[in-house]
Amino acid sequence: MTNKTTPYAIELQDISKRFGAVQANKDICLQVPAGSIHGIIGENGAGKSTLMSIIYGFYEADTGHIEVDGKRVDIRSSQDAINAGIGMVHQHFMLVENFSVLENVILGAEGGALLKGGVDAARIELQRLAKEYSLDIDVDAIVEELPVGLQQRVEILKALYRGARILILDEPTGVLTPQEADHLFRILKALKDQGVTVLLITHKLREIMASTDNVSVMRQGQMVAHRETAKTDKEELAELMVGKKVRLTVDKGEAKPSDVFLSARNLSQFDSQGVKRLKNVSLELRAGEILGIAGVSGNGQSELLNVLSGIEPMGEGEIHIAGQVITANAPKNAAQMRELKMAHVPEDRHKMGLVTGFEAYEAAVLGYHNSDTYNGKVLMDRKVMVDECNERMAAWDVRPPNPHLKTANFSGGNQQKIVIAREVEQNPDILLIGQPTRGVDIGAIENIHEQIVKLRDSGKAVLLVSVELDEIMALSDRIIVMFDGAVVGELDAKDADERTLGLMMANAYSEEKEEVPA
Amino acid sequence: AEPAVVYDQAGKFDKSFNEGVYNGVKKYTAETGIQVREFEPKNEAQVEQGLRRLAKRGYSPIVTVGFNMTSAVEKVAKDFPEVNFTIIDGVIDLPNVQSVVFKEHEGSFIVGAVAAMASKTNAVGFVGGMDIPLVRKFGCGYEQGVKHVSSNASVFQNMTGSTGAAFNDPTKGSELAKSQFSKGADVVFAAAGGTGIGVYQAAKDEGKLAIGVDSNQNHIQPGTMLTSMVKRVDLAAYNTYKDSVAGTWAPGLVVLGLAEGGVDWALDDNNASLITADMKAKVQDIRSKIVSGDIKVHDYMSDSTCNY
Amino acid sequence: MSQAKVPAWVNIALIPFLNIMLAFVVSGLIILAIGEDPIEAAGYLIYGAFGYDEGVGYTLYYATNLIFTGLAVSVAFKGGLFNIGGEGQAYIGGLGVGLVCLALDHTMPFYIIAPLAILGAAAFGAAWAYVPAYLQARRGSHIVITTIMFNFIASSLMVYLIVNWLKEDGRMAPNSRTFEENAWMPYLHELFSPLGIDIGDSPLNVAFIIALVCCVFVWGLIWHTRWGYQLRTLGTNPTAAKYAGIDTAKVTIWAMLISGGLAGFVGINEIMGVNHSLLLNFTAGYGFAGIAVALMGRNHPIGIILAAILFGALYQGGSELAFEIPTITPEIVIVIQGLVILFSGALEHMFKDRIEGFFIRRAVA
Amino acid sequence: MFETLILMLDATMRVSTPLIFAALAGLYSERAGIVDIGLEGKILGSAFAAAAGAAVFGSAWIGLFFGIMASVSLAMVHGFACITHRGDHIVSGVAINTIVAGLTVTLSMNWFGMGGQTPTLSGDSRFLSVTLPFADALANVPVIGLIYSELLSGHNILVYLAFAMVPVTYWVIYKTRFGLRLRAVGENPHAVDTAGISVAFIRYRALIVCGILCGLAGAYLSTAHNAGFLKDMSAGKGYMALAALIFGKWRPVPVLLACLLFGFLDAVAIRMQGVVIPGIGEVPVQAIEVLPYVLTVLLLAGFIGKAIGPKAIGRPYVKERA
Ligand SMILES: Nc1ncnc2c1ncn2[C@@H]1O[C@H](COP(=O)(O)OP(=O)(O)OP(=O)(O)O)[C@@H](O)[C@H]1O
Ligand SMILES: Nc1ncnc2c1ncn2[C@@H]1O[C@H](COP(=O)(O)OP(=O)(O)OP(=O)(O)O)[C@@H](O)[C@H]1O
Ligand SMILES: [Mg+2]
Ligand SMILES: [Mg+2]
Repeated sequence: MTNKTTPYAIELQDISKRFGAVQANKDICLQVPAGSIHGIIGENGAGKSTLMSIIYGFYEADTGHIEVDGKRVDIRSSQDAINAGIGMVHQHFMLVENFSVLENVILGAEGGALLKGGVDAARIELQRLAKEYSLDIDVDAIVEELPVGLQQRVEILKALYRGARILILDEPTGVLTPQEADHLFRILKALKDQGVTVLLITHKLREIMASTDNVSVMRQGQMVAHRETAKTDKEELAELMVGKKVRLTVDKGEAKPSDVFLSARNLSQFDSQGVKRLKNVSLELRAGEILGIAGVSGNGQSELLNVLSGIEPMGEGEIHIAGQVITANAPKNAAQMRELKMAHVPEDRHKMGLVTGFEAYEAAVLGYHNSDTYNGKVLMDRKVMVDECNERMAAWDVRPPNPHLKTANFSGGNQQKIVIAREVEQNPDILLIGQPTRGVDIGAIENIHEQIVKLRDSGKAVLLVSVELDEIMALSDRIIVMFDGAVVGELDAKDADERTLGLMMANAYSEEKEEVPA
Repeated sequence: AEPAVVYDQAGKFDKSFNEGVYNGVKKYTAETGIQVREFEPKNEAQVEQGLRRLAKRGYSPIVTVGFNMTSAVEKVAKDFPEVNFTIIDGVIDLPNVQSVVFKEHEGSFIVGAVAAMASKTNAVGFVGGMDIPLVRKFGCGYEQGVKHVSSNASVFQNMTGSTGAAFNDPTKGSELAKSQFSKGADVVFAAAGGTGIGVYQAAKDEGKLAIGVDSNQNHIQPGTMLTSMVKRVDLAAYNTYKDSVAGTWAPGLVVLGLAEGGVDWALDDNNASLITADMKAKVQDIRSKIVSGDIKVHDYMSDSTCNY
Repeated sequence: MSQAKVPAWVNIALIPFLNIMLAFVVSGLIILAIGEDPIEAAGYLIYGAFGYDEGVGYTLYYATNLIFTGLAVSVAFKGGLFNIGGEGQAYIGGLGVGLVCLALDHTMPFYIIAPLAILGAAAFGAAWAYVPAYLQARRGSHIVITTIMFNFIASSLMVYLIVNWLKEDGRMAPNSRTFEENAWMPYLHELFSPLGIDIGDSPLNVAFIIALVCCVFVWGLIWHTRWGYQLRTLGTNPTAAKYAGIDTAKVTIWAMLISGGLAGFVGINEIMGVNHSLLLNFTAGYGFAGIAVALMGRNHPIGIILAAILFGALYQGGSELAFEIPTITPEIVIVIQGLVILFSGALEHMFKDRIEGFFIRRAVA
Repeated sequence: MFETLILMLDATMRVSTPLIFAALAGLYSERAGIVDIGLEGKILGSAFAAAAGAAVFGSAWIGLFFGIMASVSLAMVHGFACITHRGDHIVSGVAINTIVAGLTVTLSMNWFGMGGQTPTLSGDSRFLSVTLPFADALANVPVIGLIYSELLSGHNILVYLAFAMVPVTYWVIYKTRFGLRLRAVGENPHAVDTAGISVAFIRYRALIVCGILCGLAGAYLSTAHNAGFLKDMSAGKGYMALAALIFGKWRPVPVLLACLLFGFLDAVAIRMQGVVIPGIGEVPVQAIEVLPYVLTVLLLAGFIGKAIGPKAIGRPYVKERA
């Protein structure tokens, strides 16, 4: 650390940051050599995002300072960071959804009072960047109509367009397919070769091992360790993060599938514009099995979950469940589906699964609020709700175990536990579960996976939607792959590997199969 | 006891009859040096509250302005029999209340006649403020006056609106006037408080004639104000104070029409050039016929219709 | 989490107090500018609002209207609906009260008229909210516009009905006839005087009690029933509401019906309680003031009661002030009301952040 | 019939003008994420300041300047509350409307002593109508002549300015850097912030533009359409403008159409009064008066569908994750 032959691309000294009573960062020091990929890991709430936001000038540090290329820089706003050559891809994208890609890219770097000149210049520059880093994109597309993977590409292009030499990525792969993630890492590699320094935050140790040069570990606001990636392994990193040993695999016995609990025939669904989003999907879900739905996000999985759970009306087809037939003319809403003992953990806990303004005990009955358990003759029985919430928080190790804390104030992982506990504890016959571990740290993932398997082993049916292939492969007994709203393949989990699934998800499997033998 | 006045919710500067009362109050104070206690309530509850407070503190006589106060004055007057009240535009039968009402239909008849004489197109207009019986009474009298002079004349009648704001919407007043002009009217009578300002302005802008209301408004747009229908509410207030001092104030109903000088048309330097001697003579003739009873002017409020 | 470190009295008492003080300081400057003594003015204002029993009565009488409209705004707001139509709903609610009283006062005793009138107020107010509610729920029409439009429509409708149908013949003012006394809401001072308690002669009547009952009702409804749970879910996260299987259209419509019904109760206070006849414009802007009351009261019944009393005090104290110092016109009192809304409503965070920061730092240190 | 229509459209132009200014003002504010129910107050404040300025200095232009200054100052108060101090936009707007309603009357009583009115304006202290070239010459040409000389010619400069502001606004919003940032800040202020642009600064600038346009609306009322200030003379135009803004889905051209529709309905209502419909008799004034409102509701229910505003509207910007 002392022999400074080449200056570090970025060096942090004694950065501290406090939010109200929470010490988010404490005396953080970090050195990142130029042209390297540096990983940062840590549990939910460890302070990673905060630290990156400080580097990017989004928050101002309380103490400490930052050096870029050996020179001390005063970063008070994102503009200062951009001027210092720092770019950031945020955990939650910072895009204007109803703008075109081009408009998003030039925002803040328009190059003149009128848009015309800047737009034309950007078009040319984006073409160059696209070629150089294989970041192809339709620059005139509206961002909200793009799949997440491409939205992220826009974020990267934004940073590069501003000439970033230091690129920060906060949990970039949370929403990507393995192929997309691989593509991302190839891009990062190319950037690295051009001398760009990359700071990468991720919960996935596999990615750290595969692509970084160095890794730093944060715990409870502090930097607890720095390692050269080549000289460490997943187990050590996991232990450093959580502070105790963790298992990284799922223990799971043979499935014993029996009765068909749910069967869907030719399900179709149309969006408000009348576009067919779900195309003649048929599937069967049996007791005692976990059926995994794999697919790049945006290929109809969300619509499938919404239609099955009764949130969106179906367009065509029928669902058979618990001896009942549900069709477009005889629909059931989400509450009625729950009565048929179907539980649903939605993909997006903030948008759907929770009401962030509610206290935990209230959020813990969402969807079951009409149940007799929680209601007296007229009034809701608060005591029952709080008591039950207390029990569940203990059972599921929700931290802090405070039923009266606002849902918003739990970390993502703990919010997820509240949602899953709510659904699983209803003892459903069928569990629909979407992205169960999105943005959840390693410790919590282990617990969630165990619970899902436990449910299966007790003879229930689980439909799992996830964009994490690792997760699909680790949990599922049978896997269905979706592409463009339709089912493009089904296979036994034993026959699945990452490559096959990845190709099927890109609907390129059959083509390649034909090529390979030739 | 000291005198007082309670205006209605439009406030003492309403460009209309509250302001008229205010002018009477001013005149009295200027002449006698006696201050008159003023109160402007802002809602229904404050009317009664203010009256009570004044009565409790021994103010007398208390002039109250507008029919909206009738029920409040009635209650308070009952509770304070030693205090004298005068209500303008309202009628209360109590031994300590004087009720002053005006024959607005007579004054409106006169200006209607003037309008008909001045009109070259044989079409005239009327813009009322809020659509209430009192305003319809103006319109009805006006129409009769017009028809008296020219039985085949067209009279366009418009009300500005249905809420209190209709007395305070010059923009709409101006548009209503313009629409009447475009239909052929060339004289417009506004009985619409502040809304009238817009009517007079529109007349001025289009080179047409307008007739003012309540006080003499000829000065507002000299040259295009044909005349004004004056309603001497100032006199009612002034007389109450004067008579009170002189000991001649008496309860009961006081009806002020043309004969009593309570309503009239206004003739001054501002409109002298618009009124020919011939017109003046004709108007005076009509005037005396009304006073003598030869011409009967129908009062809209007597039967809520304008059939004459 | 950070909130926990700040003593409760800071948020509940200190900060609102500072905000109101600031509003009064600015008002004082305006009063100084027109050449009057602000201290004397403040004296009249406070004395007028709280200094003697009759003044308190008036303050609470105004507060009664504001509690109704404040609750109305807040119930809709809890469901994510912005009901600007309180004014019109109150107006039509008054029509309901008036019709019941006019129809029954000759034949029925008070204890039959009163509940029917209350029902009438609620039903008419709710009915007036129904169309905007339906259009919002089923057709997606923007409720802000439709409720504004319905205010205008209500006012025209009332004028039409009163002037053409309900006006008492031979009466100059566009009022209905005065109800018989058995259709009057009893004044509180009349109820108290047999008990030997003199609370001053003011328009304060039983409607105030009804308002307090409504507060309890709304509190229970929103925070303790499953319907309230659904409403709050819809208001904070409509997608979650769909996920939970809540019939959002139905909840929306009911929220507006309840909101309109509450606003309609203004008619009880004004028509049955004070004016004893049906007349024009008795709503006098209470529907709009209710928006400020609800927001300043944080959409919580307790907050709404406090905010309503604050505004009631400004109405009553302001009238006293304008009465005692004639150069201070009612318009200046309106300015003062505006300043209070500005400083304790819109600028509530001005001191808040700094003061909270101070206490948090102290707590952490 | 044709002539009546032309005259009605002529009135439509006059009546719509303040609505157009105010609705466009709201468009700048709301596209930047600031709800503005204070349009009403700004119009009223400007109407007073413009009339007062014009009366004192004898020039409509000086009046206009004062009107704009007053309105911009009010917009800045709104900004101070909503942007700097993250206050509730609606409460701030209500506060501003209330303060202005009282203050204009108070000040005009203190300054002019005419009971809340300013002196009547005439000559140079008012914006008078301008006759377009050849208007008189063309007046007798059938159809075209009437359209040109009655409908297009003979308005005051502010009317033309209002209509010109629509394409200008379109251009500013969609074709300039300022417009891009303004739209972005109303949709996702975080995106703007992380792009290194100050959210507050953009919003303040949007409010300044909003203030200027409301200033024009107010000055039009008191120094062009009318000749002087009268208390409460804005008479709900701010609310109607807001309705037009939502009706027009926050886009310049549809907003213009909404304003014209409201203006036209108003003009129709004015001309329909007292009309006797066979079989029904004379239509009550009130029925005609409510026509614009009822039609608005019907149109909203039938044709316009859901109006979805800028995503970040009304929410104070704080640096937190969404
Ligand atoms: N805007 C904020 N306001 C208040 N406190 C905050 C804010 N952002 C973060 N914190 C606090 O800072 C701590 C660190 O949060 P941060 O988001 O940096 O964690 P993280 O390591 O990125 O977690 P994750 O892995 O879940 O993304 C949190 O526990 C939280 O208490
Ligand atoms: N605005 C805030 N105020 C206070 N604490 C916050 C705030 N935002 C986040 N936190 C805290 O930050 C911690 C981490 O939250 P964060 O949202 O980063 O979780 P997460 O695991 O990243 O979830 P997700 O990926 O879904 O955002 C939590 O403990 C939460 O309480
Ligand atoms: Mg994070
Ligand atoms: Mg996270």
